[in-house]
Amino acid sequence: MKARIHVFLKEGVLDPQGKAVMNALRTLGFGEVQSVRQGKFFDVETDPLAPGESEARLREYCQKLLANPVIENYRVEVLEP
Amino acid sequence: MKARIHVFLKEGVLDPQGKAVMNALRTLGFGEVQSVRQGKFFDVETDPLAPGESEARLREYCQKLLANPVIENYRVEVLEP
Amino acid sequence: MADPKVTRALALQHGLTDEEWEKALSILGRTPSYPELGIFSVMWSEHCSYKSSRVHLRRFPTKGPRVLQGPGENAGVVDIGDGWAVCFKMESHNHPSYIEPYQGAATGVGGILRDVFTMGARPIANLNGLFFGRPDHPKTAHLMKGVVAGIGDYGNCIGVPTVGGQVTFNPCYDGNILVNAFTLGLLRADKIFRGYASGVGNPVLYVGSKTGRDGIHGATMASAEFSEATEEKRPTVQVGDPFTEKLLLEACLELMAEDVIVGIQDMGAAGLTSSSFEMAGRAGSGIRLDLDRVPMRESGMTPYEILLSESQERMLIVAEQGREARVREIFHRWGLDAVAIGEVTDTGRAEIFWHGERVVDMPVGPVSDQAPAYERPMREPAGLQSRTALDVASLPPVAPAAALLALMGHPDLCSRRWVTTQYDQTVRTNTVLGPGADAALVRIKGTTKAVAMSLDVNPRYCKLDPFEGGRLAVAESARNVACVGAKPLALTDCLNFGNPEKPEVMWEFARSVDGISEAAAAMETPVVSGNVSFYNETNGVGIHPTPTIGMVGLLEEVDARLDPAFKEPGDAIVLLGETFGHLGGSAALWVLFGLEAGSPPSLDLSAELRLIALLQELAAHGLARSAHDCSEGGLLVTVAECGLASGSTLGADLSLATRGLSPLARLFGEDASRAVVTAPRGGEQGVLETAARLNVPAAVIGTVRRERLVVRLDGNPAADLSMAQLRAAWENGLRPIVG
Amino acid sequence: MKVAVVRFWGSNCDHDAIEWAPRVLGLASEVIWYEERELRGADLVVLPGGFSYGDYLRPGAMAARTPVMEAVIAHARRGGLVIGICNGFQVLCEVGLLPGALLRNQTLTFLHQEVVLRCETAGSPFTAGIGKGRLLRMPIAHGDGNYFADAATLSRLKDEDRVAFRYVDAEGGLDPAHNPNGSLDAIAGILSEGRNVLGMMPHPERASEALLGSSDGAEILQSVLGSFQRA
Ligand SMILES: Nc1ncnc2c1ncn2[C@@H]1O[C@H](COP(=O)(O)OP(=O)(O)O)[C@@H](O)[C@H]1O
Ligand SMILES: [Mg+2]
Repeated sequence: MKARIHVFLKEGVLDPQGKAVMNALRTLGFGEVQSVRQGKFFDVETDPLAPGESEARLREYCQKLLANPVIENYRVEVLEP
Repeated sequence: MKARIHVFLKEGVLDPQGKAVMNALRTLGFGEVQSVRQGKFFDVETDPLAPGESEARLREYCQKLLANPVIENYRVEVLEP
Repeated sequence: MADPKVTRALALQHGLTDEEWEKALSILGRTPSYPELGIFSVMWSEHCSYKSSRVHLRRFPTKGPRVLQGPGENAGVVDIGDGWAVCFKMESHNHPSYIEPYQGAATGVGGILRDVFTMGARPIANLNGLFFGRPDHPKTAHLMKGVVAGIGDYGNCIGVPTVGGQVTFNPCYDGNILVNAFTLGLLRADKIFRGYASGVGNPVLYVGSKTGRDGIHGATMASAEFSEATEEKRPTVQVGDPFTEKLLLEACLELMAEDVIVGIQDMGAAGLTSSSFEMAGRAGSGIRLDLDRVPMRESGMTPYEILLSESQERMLIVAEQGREARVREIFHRWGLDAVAIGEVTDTGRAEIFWHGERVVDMPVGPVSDQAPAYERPMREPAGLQSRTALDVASLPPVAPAAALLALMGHPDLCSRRWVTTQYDQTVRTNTVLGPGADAALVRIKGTTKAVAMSLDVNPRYCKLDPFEGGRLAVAESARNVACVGAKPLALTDCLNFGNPEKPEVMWEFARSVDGISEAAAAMETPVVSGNVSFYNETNGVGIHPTPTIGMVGLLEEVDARLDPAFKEPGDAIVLLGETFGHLGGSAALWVLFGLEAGSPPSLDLSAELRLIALLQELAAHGLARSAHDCSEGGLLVTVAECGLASGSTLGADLSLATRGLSPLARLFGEDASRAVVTAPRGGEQGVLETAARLNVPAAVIGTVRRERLVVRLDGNPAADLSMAQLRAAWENGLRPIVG
Repeated sequence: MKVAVVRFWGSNCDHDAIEWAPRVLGLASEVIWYEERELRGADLVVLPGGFSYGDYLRPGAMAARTPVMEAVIAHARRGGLVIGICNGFQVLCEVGLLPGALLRNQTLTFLHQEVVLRCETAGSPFTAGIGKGRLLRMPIAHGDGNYFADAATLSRLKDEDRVAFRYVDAEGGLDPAHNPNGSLDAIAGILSEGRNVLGMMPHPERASEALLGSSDGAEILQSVLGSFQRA
């Protein structure tokens, strides 16, 4: 299976990196930029999983390791079964 | 405009973080994981741009700031015009 | 994909000259295979073979009673007594850092750390010399931010404190920044490991990260000028993995505690090729490798690519026969690959196989130690004479206070805090003096000793007179070490120059080597390791000669140390050494008038030696409370720095006689062999008497006071500044660059 | 009192932490490898600073999921003493022994500098011997020390007197200019609900010797020993 997992800061958690990127873009002359939030993503390849099991497994990766529930949310997406 | 930009390491460029995440997942019992590559994404909101201009502008953000052309590639995606 | 056919044209594309191609043909007695051509091209590159510099480097003094290992190994080793030794080296990562500042600088630190722990030493201190273009060059900010973060992140992650260095800006580095990384490690004097592939039948093990296509031809890239065309040919940039390096460090040191290793060397520039050829070459043996056993990160790699890859965090080990299992056990405990990929032979040849097929069969000796060596033509640069002519009398007068503020706030002289706060300075709990002192001081646990380190070079001096510039760099670094009370022991160097095929560059190089040699011999500080970086040149414009010196000294009693900070109001300020008011090549000329002109101060080596002895004696006998060397910026800058170093707001009341010198020359002249020390009120007699006994000129020039820096010249007020004002200028000096 | 220091892959302040108890208290430290499931009778467990697993993914994330941490959690649940320094603090937040998280420094850079800490409570074994209001000098050295917790958690920490240390100026006053990393409420260290687990970003083990500039950090260990002996 091929999948992509997005991990991003929860609403309300300060994102200093995103803010710095926004400021830098504006300084570079891109005055139209109103907000930037930065996150991580993971492209994962696995051995074939039982049909219908993939999403649950990806969510397990997030709960057990990839995301810190205190500050982060995640979204999983199966790209190829 | 709302957009999402993915920035990721070029093929063949070492991804120490992805490698460490893969090893950690396998140690946690997810033996099916074969590879992990880690990347960054940016959720960007801007003032409205001239129609048809958005993608070019997003690419400019990448070239001027968000991506390091020596080791990274990027992909831009307009979510809402 | 089939290998391309090897022809003369392909060899030339690989950077070989016609002569070198002929030599390769005659060594083999046939046309090389494609992997063999790759091997010739990297082994005979400037970077690996030192073909332009070898004949000159022989002039360095390299021996001394404390030298346990001189040049020729991965790093030099010096005895510090009680069974301990220190191992150190400096290396450049200039070209990669210009292309990708963060990764380039990071992998530079990774490489020098491996050079040191491959000798069996635990790295305990890093220093770095950074040379950027003019502060307002459009690329400077980006390069500086990337380089500093890269150096910091790598050293911080590994857990080696970064305790000192140098940052210099000059337009000559606009297109070629320099990143020189120094590491010092600690080891037992009787447990030095070397890069020897000896003992027929002993297994050759590959340990560390897997091999990818990283940095193929990195060594050849470091051996050519930049131009628009090379920007296209950029090789895959190496990405550093400090976490893996930390595991590699721990695994190697654990293994070295047992009798398992015969020889070990890191895979640095030219990767597996140079490590295997050099190890076999040193031992006079042969080596057999099966490339298909090399752990690979990418699929479809060819023998050529595997041999030339510069993937980071890898080492080659020759183990005692029958002990492979132990090596694997220890490396697996640290999560690392350890794979036997070959063995030591008695053939004197490198025989390399790919799935059973022999793809390389070359004699080791002729390729490794009989690489070409050139006596390149040399010529003094035209126009040097006119540059060194300087009419000081024609300079407009300056107001000392304004001049001092301009100097303290200039990027070359201002606070390095923005840089150094990004470096972990105290991990390992040994740092007695970190950045900000004349020399860094790192204690040796279990003893009363500490090791002092300073990194110095003044490129302006070297441009104007490479011989004197080389001597002055050695003298300043030794003086810096003495300022904390330590005895200079030995040095390492990183010789950064332009294109050696230009006779003018070669002349500068040879003169620098002569200057360094003469001073190092006089100071009895042999050169134990070093590095040459040529081709620091873009579109035909080369850098100033920049021979960075890393001096290492020993302080037997760490409690006797001195630091630059003023301590108490009322303390006497004593200037040691003689003032001539020399302005050639000075920071004052550059900062105030934009001039890089005149000749650098001339150095009297015997006066320098006396000053260095005096500083050590003042420290040992507790006669001085602070000491700071008087170098870039001259006397007034030195005094201001002592006040700023105090953290509080101590300044000084200075009373000086001009004795025929202009205020500019008196206050900002840069004479060699001077230092400013303080003594408690009434204690100045002890300093003056000791100085007289050691034949060093010394004079009380004022007292420490609170809050202001007040200068009188011949009894007249000449400057009166608040320390707060000086601090503001000094602390904000890098702000225009880094924000 | 038996002291143990956990060593993860990539820990780099492990040696400093291992030498801490011998230097300050004359007590040996046991070293526990990340794969072990037993703490070998330790009374005080120290999770050292320094880039376990390279700080890849998130600082402390991978160390938090190693076998030894199950033992540390069990030890803490039994009331056993735990100090997490720097990366150790990050690990304690990742496993949930302490609330909140440590985000990237506000400067977005690694920061090494000396800081002044104000001890905010005497109500813990780690601070009883120091006393509320005392000022301590020691270095910080981290890229991710920006303490964050949601509003409810923060007010609980305050209500329950669980803030152990705050960043202050030289006189002991709160001042944003002396909050180096942007931590919420200038928090430098916090206590668990049971007050037996301390996490702090600054490095007391690097400030336990006059030769290195400060010995204030030694007081934390001395306090622990005092409390232990009283108990
Ligand atoms: N890149 C750097 N990394 C760490 N420390 C540095 C760096 N650059 C300068 N420093 C430190 O800042 C102080 C001032 O540097 P410098 O002016 O070159 O000293 P000096 O003139 O005495 O040789 C020294 O203590 C030096 O070690
Ligand atoms: Mg210097």
